[in-house]
Amino acid sequence: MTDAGEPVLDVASLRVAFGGAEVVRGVDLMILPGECVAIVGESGSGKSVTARALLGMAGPDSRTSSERLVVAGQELGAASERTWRDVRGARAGLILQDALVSLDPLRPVGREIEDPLRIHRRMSAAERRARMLQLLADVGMPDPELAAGRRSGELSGGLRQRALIASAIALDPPLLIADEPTTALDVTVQARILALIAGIRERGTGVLLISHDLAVVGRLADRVLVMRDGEIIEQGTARKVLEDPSERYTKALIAAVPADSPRGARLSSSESGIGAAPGAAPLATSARTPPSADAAALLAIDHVTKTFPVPGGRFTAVDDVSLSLRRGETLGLVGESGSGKTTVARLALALTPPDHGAVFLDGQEWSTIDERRRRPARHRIGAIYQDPLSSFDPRWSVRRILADAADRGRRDAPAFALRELLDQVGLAASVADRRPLTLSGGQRQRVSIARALAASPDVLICDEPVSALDVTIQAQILDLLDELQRERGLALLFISHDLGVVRHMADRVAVMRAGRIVESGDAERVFVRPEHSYTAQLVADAPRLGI
Amino acid sequence: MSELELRQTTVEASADHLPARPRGRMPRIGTLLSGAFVLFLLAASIAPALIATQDPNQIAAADAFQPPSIAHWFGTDESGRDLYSRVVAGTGTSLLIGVTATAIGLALGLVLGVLASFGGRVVDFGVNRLVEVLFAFPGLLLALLVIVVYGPGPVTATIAVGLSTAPGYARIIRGQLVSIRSSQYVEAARVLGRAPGRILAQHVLPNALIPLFVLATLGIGQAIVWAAALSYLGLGAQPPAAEWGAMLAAGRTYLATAWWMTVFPGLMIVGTTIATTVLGRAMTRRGRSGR
Amino acid sequence: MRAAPVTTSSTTRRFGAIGVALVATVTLAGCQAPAPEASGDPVQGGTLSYASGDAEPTCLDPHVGGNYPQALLAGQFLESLVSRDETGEIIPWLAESWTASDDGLAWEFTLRDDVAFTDGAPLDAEAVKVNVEHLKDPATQSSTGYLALGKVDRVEVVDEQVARFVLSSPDSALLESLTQPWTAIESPAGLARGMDENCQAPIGTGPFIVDEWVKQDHVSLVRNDDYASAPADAAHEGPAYLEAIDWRFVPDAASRYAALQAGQVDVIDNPQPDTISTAESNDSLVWLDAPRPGAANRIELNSGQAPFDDERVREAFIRAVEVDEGIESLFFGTAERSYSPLSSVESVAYSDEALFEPDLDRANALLDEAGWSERDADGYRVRDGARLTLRFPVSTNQSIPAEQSLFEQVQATAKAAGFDVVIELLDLSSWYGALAAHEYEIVSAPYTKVGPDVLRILYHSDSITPAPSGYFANLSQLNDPEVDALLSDAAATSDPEARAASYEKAQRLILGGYYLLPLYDQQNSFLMSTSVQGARALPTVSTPTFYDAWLAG
Amino acid sequence: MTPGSPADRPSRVNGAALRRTGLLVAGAAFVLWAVASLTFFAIRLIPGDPAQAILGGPGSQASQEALDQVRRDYGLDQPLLVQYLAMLGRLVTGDLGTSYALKLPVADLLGAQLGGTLLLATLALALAWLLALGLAIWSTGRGRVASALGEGIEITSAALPHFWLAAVLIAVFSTGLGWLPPVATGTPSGLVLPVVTLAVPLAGFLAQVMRESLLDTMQQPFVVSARARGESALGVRLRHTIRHAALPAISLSGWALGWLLSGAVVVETIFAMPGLGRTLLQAVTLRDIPVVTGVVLLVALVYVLMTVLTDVVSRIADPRLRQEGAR
Repeated sequence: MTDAGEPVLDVASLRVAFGGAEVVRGVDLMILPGECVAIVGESGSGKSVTARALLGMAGPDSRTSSERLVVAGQELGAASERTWRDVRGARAGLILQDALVSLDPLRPVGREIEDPLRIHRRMSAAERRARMLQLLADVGMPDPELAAGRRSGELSGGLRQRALIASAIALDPPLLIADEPTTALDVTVQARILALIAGIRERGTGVLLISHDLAVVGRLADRVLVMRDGEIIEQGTARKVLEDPSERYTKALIAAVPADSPRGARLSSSESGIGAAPGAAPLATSARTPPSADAAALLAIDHVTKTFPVPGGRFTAVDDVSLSLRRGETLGLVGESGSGKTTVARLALALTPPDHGAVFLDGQEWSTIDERRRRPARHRIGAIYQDPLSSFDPRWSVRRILADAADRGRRDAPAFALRELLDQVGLAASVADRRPLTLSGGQRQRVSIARALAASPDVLICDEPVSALDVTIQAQILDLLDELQRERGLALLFISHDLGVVRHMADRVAVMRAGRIVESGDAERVFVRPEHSYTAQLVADAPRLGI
Repeated sequence: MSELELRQTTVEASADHLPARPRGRMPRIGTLLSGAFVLFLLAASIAPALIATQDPNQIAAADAFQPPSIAHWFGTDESGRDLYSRVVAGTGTSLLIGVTATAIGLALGLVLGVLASFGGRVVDFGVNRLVEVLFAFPGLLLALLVIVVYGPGPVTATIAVGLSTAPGYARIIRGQLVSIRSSQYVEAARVLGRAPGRILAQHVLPNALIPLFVLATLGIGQAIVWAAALSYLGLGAQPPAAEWGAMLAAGRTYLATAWWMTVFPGLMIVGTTIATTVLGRAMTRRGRSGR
Repeated sequence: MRAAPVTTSSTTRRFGAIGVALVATVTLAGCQAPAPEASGDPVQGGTLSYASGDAEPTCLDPHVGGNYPQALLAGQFLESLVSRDETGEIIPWLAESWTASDDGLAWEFTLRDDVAFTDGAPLDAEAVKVNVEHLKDPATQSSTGYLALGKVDRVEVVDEQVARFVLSSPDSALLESLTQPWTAIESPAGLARGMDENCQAPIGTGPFIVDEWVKQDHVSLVRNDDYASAPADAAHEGPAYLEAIDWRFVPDAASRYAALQAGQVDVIDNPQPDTISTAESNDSLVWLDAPRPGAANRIELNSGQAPFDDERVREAFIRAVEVDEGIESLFFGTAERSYSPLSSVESVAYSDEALFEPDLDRANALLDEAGWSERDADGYRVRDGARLTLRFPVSTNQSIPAEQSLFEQVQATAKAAGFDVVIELLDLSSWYGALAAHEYEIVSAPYTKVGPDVLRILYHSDSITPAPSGYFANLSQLNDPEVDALLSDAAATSDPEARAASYEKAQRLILGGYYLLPLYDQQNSFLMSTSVQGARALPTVSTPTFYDAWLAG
Repeated sequence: MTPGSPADRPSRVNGAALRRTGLLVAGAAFVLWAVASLTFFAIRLIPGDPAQAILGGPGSQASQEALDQVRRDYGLDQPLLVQYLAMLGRLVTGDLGTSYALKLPVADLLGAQLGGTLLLATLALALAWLLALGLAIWSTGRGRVASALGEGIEITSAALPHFWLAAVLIAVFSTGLGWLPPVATGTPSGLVLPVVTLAVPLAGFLAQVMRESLLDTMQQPFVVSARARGESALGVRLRHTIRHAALPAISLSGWALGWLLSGAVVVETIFAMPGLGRTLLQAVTLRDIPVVTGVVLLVALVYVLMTVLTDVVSRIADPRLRQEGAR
């Protein structure tokens, strides 16, 4: 144990380079026992490399240098691999993003937790096992005995993340590095894991938290460092940085978080790469006119049930779900993973037929008719996916993708206006001849939106359209969708696990759980005064800015 | 074959955590050398006369079993023929055997694979069983059976080798087609209201077929090796055809006195296999990073 | 086997041990460079390891079918009524003496009275009768033995030790036929077990007994401790020196030689010619050259159909082809060019070198004369739009690589005269199929038989008529009444001189008609480690015998 | 989507396992039937008369009576369909018929040969695995030189024709150094060269697959986790990546066995070993139809068993597959 005053981590001028490219450029960092310091930044900012460099694991072809690198009292500036191995696990633990892949999927989690004990301590197998079970109990694993024998794939996301934490704190290291520890988790689970990490910090462990999510950081961190292009551009107490940032970039980051931004407010600035300051200019285009409540439903999902065969019976993915979507309206559909959201999307797109109930498009039978008859009307309902890249034929250029989408097979199809389309989604004409693989994540999603628009749809089904994107990019895409809806009167079915995003986007919200709609209604009402306990839990667990 | 599947399952989630890992790869020089060697082979098959130094079938019993020299770069064989010229002359035959056998295997595999993935459940089941049955005949046994029925010779050997590779290709092609058919871009095309025929022509077939060319380059070398094995068993090419396998088999009997008769044709087979494999892998890598 | 003659008669059956040891040594040396003398006294015991490159027999009983691989093995555990010595003289073996009736239709063989089969049963006239009946029974599926005894009608038991062969017509080749392993005498009780069992381990009177046959691997032979029936030209009496023979099947020639070099085996057969020449310069290896009797290795020209129905075309081919250099280089001087249809082992073999003098000009002239005067773009002769194509089926099971290479040289040299020789490498079944369908113009088919009567089988017009299987032995399809008459006369006459004269005349006609291109004797070589002493080839069908052999330390 | 809680999974696994087993058995039976039928009819296409094959091949001068006799004895005078059904009937009772050439029950004959070939193939498979794993582990994650060298060795090994490799090995280790016998006589030392000959090219293939998956595994987050616990590079390989690298190679083992049996034809001939490959080659030459059919069936059976075994081993090595079965 280090005493309270001595820092568990003291780094000065840390630099990491790959080949000629320096990705971490002179980072200074100090963490005291019981302190939680967060590094926030977007992908490519160098935050993960920094975290790994602190364990001497920056990568095979990397060069790391520092003026000072002290972990738990040990200087590691020129440490050998052997020395590093003694530090890792014993003086510093690491938690990675998704325990499904961060724990060896072929080994029981118990073995993974025993590993640091085996490596660093002389203990009998029985002692190790006892300690391992104790650790599992400590991280709140129900039935540690049973869990110890399971592999990561056999545990739920929250439980395996707990197991991963247990393996990182097995030797009670003074420093715990948590790299995006909750990113792939549902909000309720996320809240519990954050609480667990907070508890570890309480016991005197210094925590370095790496995250892209300002809301997560806000909950846990004492101090926040904002990283961009390999440099710390701003740092201070969490309150100071989140509530009163001094750097433009930090301001943009915070503004881009949709959670508390009102419906229709702009999240991004027009400057590329940097979000706008909070409360920036309202959208330039025509003001939003909420759809009238009694307009006829454009898309109606009527008591739809969908089951899938599983060994020994059928699994009900969607259970008696009814939804309706009017022109110009955004219907948010929230729920945790596995709740049946995506199946609803597929039913709406008539990619899979319902077992019971029906889907109607503009009052016409949609799900029950023959595919041949449906095909001519398919252009009216478009889709945007979470991973746009996999939705593009890998051989096709942007031009070909859009040209193909614009062509409805009609002889009198209007001449294809590529430039106009690209312009609408905010892409330069030069991307037309590139393949999506060579584009950035945000550009890909814009192409995906352009493809949907090319067919002139009335309805857009957006299935987690921004979950894979950085927050500033997410802001731009959300703004774009908002804008397009306004211009074209599109109806959006907006599916997301992120309550903040849905709250920002949706006029009405439906909350799904285990295949059923547990609550639906006006977005503000649902978020402010949830009626169903599950919704209330979701809202309470959702991380938000501010402390 | 499983390489393809592996690549598809690679978790991409980790991509953003670490800087791009420099993949272990043959140095570019290996690819270049392989390319040069394949060019030499192509030249030798198209215009052997330009590259050979002598008539490959010119018998000079008095010159038999000459070791490599200035006059005979690779030495001479048991009938005094110039080994270098025979190796060059044999390039066309051997490559033809390798390419044709692979083409036969691919064509059959394609038919079976397409049937399996588009013919509906019953056909899929039937084709899968058929592929399994074909798999149950190990390559050379199948080849032997074909040879028993149709007699030995280069044509039969080629067909036999091709046939024995077909089930492997069929499986890969079926897997490709199935995964492409369930891919999101095919779904995206359905959402746009594209008819199945158009989806097949525009998305499924092109994306399934392109990796096959790479697969084919990897298969050619192996086809040559197996055809050589049939020649060794006396069931392959006929004299005086200068086929590498036949030359190698002939040379092996004189291993005690004339090592060069075994070494040079053997080097050609091994070299060709290596070169095609290296090129095939380079193409796979390019294809992968281009996606 | 070109060693000093050994005087043999039915009365001087036994030799002094020392004298014969010398003879055996000379025999062993063959025609090669000085071989180590058989030194010291024979050593008792030990296991000799033999690696055979011949096909593994499908049945160890040489009565069934009847091929050379069977003969190789059967020579170790079965014995015949008579044998043959170096000079071609018939000598006693299981039969002590024999007499023929004046009309040549009845032969009486007096058996030795001190011989028993290894199952304990005595060798008697009844056993001989049973064996001949076994050979002639279709159910036995005998081919070689059946043909050899084609003129034997029946065997009568005169008394316990005397068996009378009753013939349907005189057969001067009967004794020669009876020397062959394919007509060896087996235990009647053994034969009575039925083919399945008898094939696994036939019971004979030989110096060794079949102990075990592991298919695709080896046959274990153990010494017959009660052995007492050595042939008249053997070097010693009583049981063999060796305790056992481990007879392995090693089909790959290079592996076989490597095994001999590594000392893993003591004797190999069918060595590659280049390894023979290497072995000659190697002090630890000895070459035993034992050409097979019967026909020489030759290329037969199918005179039964165009283009070789024209003698001019046949002569043109023979004049065009050059094989001397090829034989020299491919066989490394281990094979001698032959100009006779018969093996050099046969005393009546007649050679005429002048007929086979290569002469390309003459070949071209003959072809022009025969109407094959034009050549196509590839340089091959054509007549009426048809190419002068010669199909040449080659059996990969019967032709060693050197021979196949020689055929390639035949192909290459024949091209100069405009012949398009198409070599087709075939497995044995396909090869026979091609012959049966007459899909050949030239072919090489070895034929082993003791004595010049092989000429009747190969060149008598009766042999053009195929057996039910489609097989026929007269592959040149020579159909000449004069040859037929000469061969029939020779077979019927008992006068050795008249017989020899008939055979010579027949050979002159056969050679003079350009029906065949003799190459060399049927190669039959063995390489042995110098530790193997006293081994020799039987002068019957040249199979090795290890009765007199021992392993020197 | 994981239906149900982990607790109620076992019963479903059992149900699924039962169903899987049923399917496997039915599939195996189908494959064997199809192989037998295909072989039966393919062999009827072979030119030549089976009766002659029985009487020692077409070179024999069997009489008409003998041929007729044999045709009656072996039922060759029956219509094809009757012969086919008779064959199936015999197969069901485990009777593979009698060899035409050796006049022995095929089952006995092959029973004696199977052991040698399986031993050879199994040892070669094991050695190939060892070599491939060793090479893959040695050559990955050590920089470009080791990687290029490893790749070079793999590709070269995979390109070596068996008979050529065998010749070189004999020349070096038997004739040259005198360490190992060139002919396998049943002793352990005699097995070394044949096993190495078979294993090296296969190891080349396996190593390619293993290294590819090793490379992919080495960049998985769980490897980072393991190293962050202080695991050494070797420890990471031994405890984590090997198993992942082995998975695709395990699923290739069925194919590998077939490949080895093909190679066995050549290797058994060169090293003069008893075995199925040589038996088949001989049977093909002699047109010994019952033996050919028997070998093909036996090999198919071995293949089918190997497929099942591969499946089981994969499931043991990769628990994720077991779960999928339950979905």
